[in-house]
Amino acid sequence: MRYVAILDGVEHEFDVEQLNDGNGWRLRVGDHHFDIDVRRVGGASFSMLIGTRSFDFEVQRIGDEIVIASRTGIARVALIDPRRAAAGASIHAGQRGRAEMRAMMPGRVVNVMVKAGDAVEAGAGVLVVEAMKMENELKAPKAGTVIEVKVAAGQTVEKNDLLVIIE
Amino acid sequence: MRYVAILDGVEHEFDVEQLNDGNGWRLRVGDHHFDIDVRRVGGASFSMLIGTRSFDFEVQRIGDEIVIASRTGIARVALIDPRRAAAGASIHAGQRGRAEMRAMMPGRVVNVMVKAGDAVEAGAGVLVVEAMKMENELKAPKAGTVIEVKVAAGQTVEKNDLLVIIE
Amino acid sequence: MFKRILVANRGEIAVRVIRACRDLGIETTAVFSDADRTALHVREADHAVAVGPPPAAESYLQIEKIIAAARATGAEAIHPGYGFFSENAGFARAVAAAGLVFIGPPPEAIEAMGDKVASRQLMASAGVPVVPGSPDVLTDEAAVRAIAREIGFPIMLKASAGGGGKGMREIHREDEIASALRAVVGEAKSSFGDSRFYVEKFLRQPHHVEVQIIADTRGHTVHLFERECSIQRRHQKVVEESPSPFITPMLRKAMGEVAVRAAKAVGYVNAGTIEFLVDADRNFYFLEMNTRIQVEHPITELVTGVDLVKEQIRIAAGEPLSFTQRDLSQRGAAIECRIYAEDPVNGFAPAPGRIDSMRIPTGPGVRVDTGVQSGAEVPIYYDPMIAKLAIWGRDRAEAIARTRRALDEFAIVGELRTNIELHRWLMNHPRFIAGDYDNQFLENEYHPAARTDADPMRLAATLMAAVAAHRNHADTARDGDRPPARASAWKTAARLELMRR
Amino acid sequence: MFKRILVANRGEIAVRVIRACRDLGIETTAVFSDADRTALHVREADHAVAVGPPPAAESYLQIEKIIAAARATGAEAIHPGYGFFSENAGFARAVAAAGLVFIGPPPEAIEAMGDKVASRQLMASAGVPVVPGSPDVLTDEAAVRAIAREIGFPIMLKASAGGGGKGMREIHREDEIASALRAVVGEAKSSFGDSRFYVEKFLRQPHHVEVQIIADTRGHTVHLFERECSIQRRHQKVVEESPSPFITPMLRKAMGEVAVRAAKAVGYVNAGTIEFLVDADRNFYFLEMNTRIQVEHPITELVTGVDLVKEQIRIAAGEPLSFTQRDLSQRGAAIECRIYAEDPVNGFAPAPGRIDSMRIPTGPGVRVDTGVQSGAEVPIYYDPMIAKLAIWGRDRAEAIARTRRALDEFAIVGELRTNIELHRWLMNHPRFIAGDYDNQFLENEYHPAARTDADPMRLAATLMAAVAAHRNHADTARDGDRPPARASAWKTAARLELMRR
Repeated sequence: MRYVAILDGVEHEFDVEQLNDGNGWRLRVGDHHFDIDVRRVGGASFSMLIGTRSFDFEVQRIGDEIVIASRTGIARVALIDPRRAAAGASIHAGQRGRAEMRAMMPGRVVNVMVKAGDAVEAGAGVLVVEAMKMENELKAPKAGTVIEVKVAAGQTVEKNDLLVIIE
Repeated sequence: MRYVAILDGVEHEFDVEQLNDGNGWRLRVGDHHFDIDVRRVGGASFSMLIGTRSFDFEVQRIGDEIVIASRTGIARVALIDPRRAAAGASIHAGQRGRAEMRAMMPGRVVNVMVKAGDAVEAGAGVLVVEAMKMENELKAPKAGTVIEVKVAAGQTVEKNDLLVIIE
Repeated sequence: MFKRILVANRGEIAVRVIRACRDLGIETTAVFSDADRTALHVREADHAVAVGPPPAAESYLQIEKIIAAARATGAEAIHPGYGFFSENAGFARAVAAAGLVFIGPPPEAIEAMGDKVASRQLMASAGVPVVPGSPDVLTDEAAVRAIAREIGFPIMLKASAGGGGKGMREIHREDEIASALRAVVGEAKSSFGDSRFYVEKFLRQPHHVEVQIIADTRGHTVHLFERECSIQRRHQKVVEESPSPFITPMLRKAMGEVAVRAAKAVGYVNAGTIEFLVDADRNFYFLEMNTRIQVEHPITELVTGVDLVKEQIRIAAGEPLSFTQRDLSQRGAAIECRIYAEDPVNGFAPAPGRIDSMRIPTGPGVRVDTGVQSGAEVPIYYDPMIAKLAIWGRDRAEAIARTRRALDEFAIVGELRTNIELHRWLMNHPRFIAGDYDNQFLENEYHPAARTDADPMRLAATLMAAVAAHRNHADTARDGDRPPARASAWKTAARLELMRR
Repeated sequence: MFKRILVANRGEIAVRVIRACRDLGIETTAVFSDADRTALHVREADHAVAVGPPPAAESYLQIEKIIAAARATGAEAIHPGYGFFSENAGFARAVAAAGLVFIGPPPEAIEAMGDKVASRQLMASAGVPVVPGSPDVLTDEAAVRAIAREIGFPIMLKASAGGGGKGMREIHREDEIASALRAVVGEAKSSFGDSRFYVEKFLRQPHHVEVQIIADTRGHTVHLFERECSIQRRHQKVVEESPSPFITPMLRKAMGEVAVRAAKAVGYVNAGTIEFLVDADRNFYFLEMNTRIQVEHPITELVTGVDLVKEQIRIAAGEPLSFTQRDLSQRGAAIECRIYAEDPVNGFAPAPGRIDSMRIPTGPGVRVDTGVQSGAEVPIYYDPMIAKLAIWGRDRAEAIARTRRALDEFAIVGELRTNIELHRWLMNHPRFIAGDYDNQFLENEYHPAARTDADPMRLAATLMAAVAAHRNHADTARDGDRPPARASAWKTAARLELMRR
């Protein structure tokens, strides 16, 4: 099966094929191929050998990403089935010029400094959210007009909740 | 539901009823009752509060037993449904006087010192099994006659494999 | 000695105190909010009592509920940990009034050091050097302007009741005063219930060095040397080490003696920390005293061999210190990395959530203190620190190497994000390795870089994702809705060959 | 310094060596049998090479395969760990012949000390006291009888190539000689490929005390004090501690000096251990030299602060020792508990199998070295030791208390059984606490007792089982086929009240 993986904003395209013994996989990238051996150790732990190179991973699906923890850090990989990707490529086209400010973490809105119709400069303070005992001021990502304020002071928000729309 | 639990060879009989919130349970033993709160923490870990007493358990089903690891040690509990227990109570009656020697661990049979028809004394060496680099001599649990020898020297055995029958 | 102690805290410090109690043969009572029913401190304690809804103000900060929990479970003493009630004289008095023992300093010492302005005045009169600033608390913006004009920018605006990096802002220009004041007053009110503030001269690029002291009820006060705490972001410590690579033996001795003098000046009993700012010329100034056990106490334990929490409990039970100043020495070097549930790449924003799996490093020189485990939920209501990695080495170079190794073994996977990569970056930074840093280092130097995809481990991780997806019948492939990506770096075959090396 | 090292071992010692390499910035190659594909040492290494089927003789003991693996992955040196090839002079020579470095002593020193009879002779001539026994190897049962009549029963029958508790039996009566001889010859042949044997006088209730030595290629040889290893069962060490509570400062000095003399007598280089028997009058006798790193090296690391495995690698790279005798001292006390996959209740029979979940203790003073994790399978082919718990305390009492605490936190659940309860029993035994034990202690004192069901934790565990069964729709209840049980102890309501305390 062909995959396109996005890691750190870079696309990698390759074919993956499971070999007969169940643990072996063949990976093809252009003219190159690698034989890899993958074993589940228990829970979310996997051991992978590529030739003699040994890799130890904790693998978890988090939202749209596959999160892989290894000795040198955490990689967040998004996988795309290229046959479907073409169809969905322009979903965001209609949102050009529109900025949605979303909560980066769960917390409580402490202060809202703008209302619908206000003009804001890029970088201007828009609202203050308290999370884990720290107040964080969220700033306008671009200059524009506030289209809608979705929250009020005192309100609790979840991660990714829409807070303010600027256009 | 009523349970009979066997812990360290002692029977405990009690009723367990799940309360409405899903985490609470009511335990009745004779005229006494305890309200307990049980939460799964993740994997095989559970936290239990009985009143203010806090217990932390790792719970695993191993064979016929439920194995519970706690701070003061590992408890192996066998549960019996009393309605069925009565029917099964005499299963072993026909085996009185017969001793089955089984492998306590996986290993390799190094030496067999008896053959069918031999008379053995209690405590006499019957066979030698090597496991994890140590040779272990298995001794006759009772005096009697060797009915059958199920293994030969050099053979690999799994845990609980039947080795020798003495009657 | 006590038979049972209530631990009025949560997270790693509650677990740490429970361990000290167990070492002493003392039983423990944990308290927990509804968000912490299955937290590690509840599971490790012998008893546990629910004290209210998730917000700390409604549970962990309810004096009556905590004292009632102690009474209900027969606890004779209360250890406050750090944060929460640890520097609250009112709580200490309420504990005593209930006939229980507060494991910490006398309420008078908490009060004397808790008010940052009063303590500055007290320390100055005891001959302890202090940073120039407002002689008294200020009440309005105008007063801040006035003192700023007098001592000059930059200044630090600080909550009088503050501590632990909360309720403080640095101000570089007059037009920043208004918003800084609003933030400080807000945080001070919500965190400490006291909105007073004052101003200090902001020293440029100083070192933050603190001295651990401990005193018993028999009049013995000793110090346990220094901790270097200059690796900070937003005035929160991130990495500490002991000994400080910046401090000379002479300076160490002088600071230790001043710290003991400062503690004696307030009739201090139990464990405490005198925080100093040390400027580039190695002048040192009293900053504040923390009248409690510190987050970073393990590195002092590693180099001195003393169990500070056990010693706290012994002192509270009326026992004398189990050592004298002469018994103490620093052996080797220790480093602590605070693991926060936060996203360094995203402005250090808190990033709490579920921990699906957590692998804790072990082996030579490695100590981990944590309040979480696989399956735990890091709640949004409390401090984002989830673990402390404390490493000992025969010398600083060995400690750094072991810290690197332990960070590599530390795997935390789940909804949350952590700052482990920040620590990896730091342990490989030439200036940190050389011991050449001040308290601006992290903010000036740390720019989360885009990872190079030439790292074979990350290429392999990408393959792992594909195999994992394939194992799950390819149902993890997502379609559309993706940010624009650069073209494949793998088309350069040379990079792939990295994996064969 | 080396760029990459092959670790010719498995389990916790392979992981330990990999950690030392990582601390030194050296890459590693692991080797693995088919039974160890997902073992921790494979996962922690940078490279890993399959070397054959599960039996060690077909994989880990294949000289050509190991050397080929080193060549294939560009490793420049080989660390043998303990067991396997660690005391095999032929392997050391083959490594050198392949142009690689063997991280261990010269083959001549291995040979001189590997033959127990020759080493006794050598030590005696160097002025090191030895236990009375046969002056040479014996070849038949008659010779054993003859020497036994000369020195008197009891005697120890030992494989000449033996070590690590394998290939030895004690003999108390003449009619035990035949079966003991069969067992020793069998084990010696299968474990060492050398069936020669000899006899020593069996000292009654001696202490097993060993001295760690280390020597570089520049002629420096130092000792790192003693380890008390008398807690044994079937001649296998179970618990070790340093310092020994039995050894006086004068005796420590004398044994250290003799150990250095013994090492110099064989031109020893790298880490090694001189094992002594010490009788009740504190006379000490050379028992054998282990020409490798020992299982119990962590407790020496904890009290001296030296990383012995790193030092081994440095020495093999030609570097001088990083310390002198004068730099070394013992600080505090350390205890190691060996966690075996075995069943102490069932005659210490090996009890390998799958580990479903494993929680490793952490916190102050706790070090864990292990080669397994949750999900791992403990194979039947190798040593049953799965982990080592090494604890440091400021004094012996603190070390014992912390060991107790860490054992309480150590949870290993699965098919396998472990001896953790044996360690708990030991750490609470008045004679162990008093330091009053010899090498017969465990076998004389340990009788796995029926647990009292008055332990509230065990009552609660029973409830937990019922709740777990109920959660799974009661499908875990079994019927019939049960051993006869005593009547319920719970009918005594007073016992239930224990849970309310």
